[in-house]
Amino acid sequence: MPEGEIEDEIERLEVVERNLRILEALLFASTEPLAPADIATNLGDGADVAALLDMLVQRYAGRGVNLVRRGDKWAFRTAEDLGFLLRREETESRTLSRAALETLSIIAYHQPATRAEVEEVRGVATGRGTLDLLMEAGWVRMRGRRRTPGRPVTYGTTEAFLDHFGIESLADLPGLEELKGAGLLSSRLPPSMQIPLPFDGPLRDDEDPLDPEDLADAVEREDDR
Amino acid sequence: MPEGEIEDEIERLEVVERNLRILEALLFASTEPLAPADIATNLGDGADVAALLDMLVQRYAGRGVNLVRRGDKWAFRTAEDLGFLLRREETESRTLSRAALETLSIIAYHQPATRAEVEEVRGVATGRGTLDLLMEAGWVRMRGRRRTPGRPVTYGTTEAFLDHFGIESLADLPGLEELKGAGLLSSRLPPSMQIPLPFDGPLRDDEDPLDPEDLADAVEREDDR
Amino acid sequence: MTNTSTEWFEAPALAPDDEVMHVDVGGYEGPLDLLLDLARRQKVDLAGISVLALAEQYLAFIETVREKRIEIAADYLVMAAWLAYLKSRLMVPQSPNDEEPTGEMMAALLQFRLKRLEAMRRAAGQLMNRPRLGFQVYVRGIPEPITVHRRNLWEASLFDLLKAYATQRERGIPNDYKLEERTVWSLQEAREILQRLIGDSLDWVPMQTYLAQYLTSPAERVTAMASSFASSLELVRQGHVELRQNDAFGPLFVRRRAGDRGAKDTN
Repeated sequence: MPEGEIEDEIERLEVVERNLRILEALLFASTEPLAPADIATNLGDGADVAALLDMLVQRYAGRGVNLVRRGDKWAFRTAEDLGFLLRREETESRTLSRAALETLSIIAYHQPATRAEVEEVRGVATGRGTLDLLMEAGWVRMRGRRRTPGRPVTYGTTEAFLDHFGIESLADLPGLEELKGAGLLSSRLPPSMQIPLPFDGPLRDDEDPLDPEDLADAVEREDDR
Repeated sequence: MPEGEIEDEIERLEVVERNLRILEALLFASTEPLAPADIATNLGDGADVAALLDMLVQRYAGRGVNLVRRGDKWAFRTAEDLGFLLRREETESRTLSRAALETLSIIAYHQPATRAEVEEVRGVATGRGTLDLLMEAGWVRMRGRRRTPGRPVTYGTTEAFLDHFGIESLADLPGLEELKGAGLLSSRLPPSMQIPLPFDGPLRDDEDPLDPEDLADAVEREDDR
Repeated sequence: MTNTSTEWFEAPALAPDDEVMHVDVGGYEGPLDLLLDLARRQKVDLAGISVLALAEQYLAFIETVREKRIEIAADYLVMAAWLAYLKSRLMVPQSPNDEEPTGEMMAALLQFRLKRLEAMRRAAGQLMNRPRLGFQVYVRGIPEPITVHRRNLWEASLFDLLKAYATQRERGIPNDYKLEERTVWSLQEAREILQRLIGDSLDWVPMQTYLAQYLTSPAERVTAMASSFASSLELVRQGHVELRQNDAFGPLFVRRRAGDRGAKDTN
C-alpha cells in the first residue's frame, strides 16, 4: 500500500474511533433509547451511524452491558443473563390483570387492532379502563381510525413496549412464527389463509389518521402521568 | 506449561471474565456509585475486587465512558473530554428589566455601592434576584464589604460591563453636564445635586475584602450557569 | 417473577369435575374463557375435543347457574343460545338446500376461537416471562441527562442605562423643592421704590433711568417695568407725580408734581 493511502486509512480509523466514543457516551448517558437521527447530529459529517452502531453492538456483545435495538432506536441495557444478580429490592411489580395482559398481547400480535377486534378474540367486552391502563403504562397507543363504519380507533404498541419486554422489533414477538403457521393471527376462520402480521409502521391502507380530539385526549393522558 | 496448568489458567481467565461482566452490569445499573464491599457480595468467593476494578478502568480508559473513582466508590461517567455532548447551549436574547437597568446604572455611578445605597437612590427595595441577574449577566460583581456596622457587601461593575456598553473606563460615564446636555436630565435641578465619580480601583479605604464564604457563593453561582 | 415458568394464566381455582356445576360464573373472563376451561378438562388437544360434549357441558353449566337464580351476564346467554344452535346443527343432518353454515363449520369456528384465545394467553405469558426492563434488565442507574443551558444574552444600550440613571436621580429630588422664585414686584413695592427714587425731583426724567439698576437682571426687568408703570399711573391719579410721553413707544418721563409736598406721607 502506498504511504499516502496508509495515512488516509489511519486517519479514517481515528475518525471511526472518535465517533464510536461519542456514540458510546451518548447512549450511556441516556436511559431512553436513542434514534440514529438523534445521534447523527453529534457526529462528524458523513458518519455512517448504522455501521457505527453495528460495530458498537459487536464490541459489547459479550460484555455485562449490551447495546440493543428497540424498534428504530438503540440503548445500552444490562445483559439479560445477569438479571438475577441485579435484582433490586425496590422494584415494585405492577401486576396486570388477566384482562389487561390478554388485551396487551392481542394488540401486540394483531396490531393495528380495534377494541371490537380485541373483544372478538377474548369473547368478552373490554372495559375502557383496561385500554387506559395499558396506555398509561406507555405500552399501547392509539394509532389511527379504521376506515370502516363507525371509524373505530385502532391501537398498536409503543417503543416503550419493545423496551420493556426486550424485543428488537415486532417481528421478534415470542412465538410469532408459530402463531402465524397455525393461522391464529387471523381474525377470520382458518381457511381464509391471508394471515396479517403485527404491523407498527405508519398508517395502513385501512387506517385514517386520528381525529384532533383523539390527540387532545392522548395529550391529556400524557399530562396526567 | 503442563497441560493441567494450562487448563487451570484458562479456567481462571474465564472466572475473571465472568466477574468483569458482572462488575460492568452492577456499576452500570446502580443508582449510586458502588463501594468495593457492595460489589464483593455479588461476585464469586475470593474475587479480587480491587484488581477487577483496575482491569475495568483500563478497559474503559480510552472509551467514551470511563470508570472513575469518587472517594471510595466507583461509577461509570462520560469521558471528560466528551462532556460537551451533554450540554446544550441555547442563547436567548432578552431585554433587561427596568428594575435591573436602574440597579445597574446606580451601581455603575455610585460604585462601590451597597444594596442599601442602591435602594436609597431607587426609593424601592431591590430584590436579591435583580442583583443575582446582573451578576449572572456578568456586569456586576461583589467587590468587598463596607467597613460599617453589618458589613454590607459592596458592588461594582465588571470589565464585561464596560465591554458591553462600549465604555473605555468608568471615568467615561457621562457626568452631570453631559447628561443635561443630552437632555437626559432637566436643567432645573437643585444646585446641590451631584453625580458621583464612579470608583473602580481596588478596595477603597472603607472597604474590606470579601469573606471566604462570599467567594464560595460566587463560585456556586458560576457553576449553576 | 424470578421463576421463568410462571404460569400467568392459571385457570381459576376450580373444584374437581363433578363439582363444576357449583362453580360461580364470576371466576371467568367471559363465556369463551369458561368454554376454554371446560375444554381443558377434556384433557386433550383443543384440536381433538368433542365440540358436542363441550356444548352440552356449557349448556348444563348455564342451566345450573340459572336455577340458582345467579345473575349472569348477557354474553354467557348469547353463547348458550349459539351453542344450542350448534348442537342442533351437529345432531340434525344437513338438508341439501340449507344455506346456513354446517354444524361442522360452526364447530371449527368455535375450535378456532378457543385455540386463538389460548394462543394469545400463552403469548401474554411468554411476554411477561421475558427479561423485562426493571426486572431482569436494567437501564443506566445514574443517567447523565443532557442539560440544556439557557444562556441569556441580556440586551441594554448605554442610552437605556443613562436614561434609567437620570430618571431615577430626578425622581429622587423631593417634590416640595421650590423652583427658582421669580421676583415679582408688587404694586406696593413698586410704588415705594418709585417714590423713593423720584424723591422731590421736579425735572422730567425718563422712568427707565430711575429703574436702571433694577433692569439689569432679565428676570426682574419685565416685572419691574410693569409694576412701576402701574404704580406710576396710580401716583398720577392721586396727584403725586406727572407723566409725559412725547411720542408713541417713546421714553416715559416722570417728575414730582409741583406743590405736592406731602408726597412722603401720602399713605
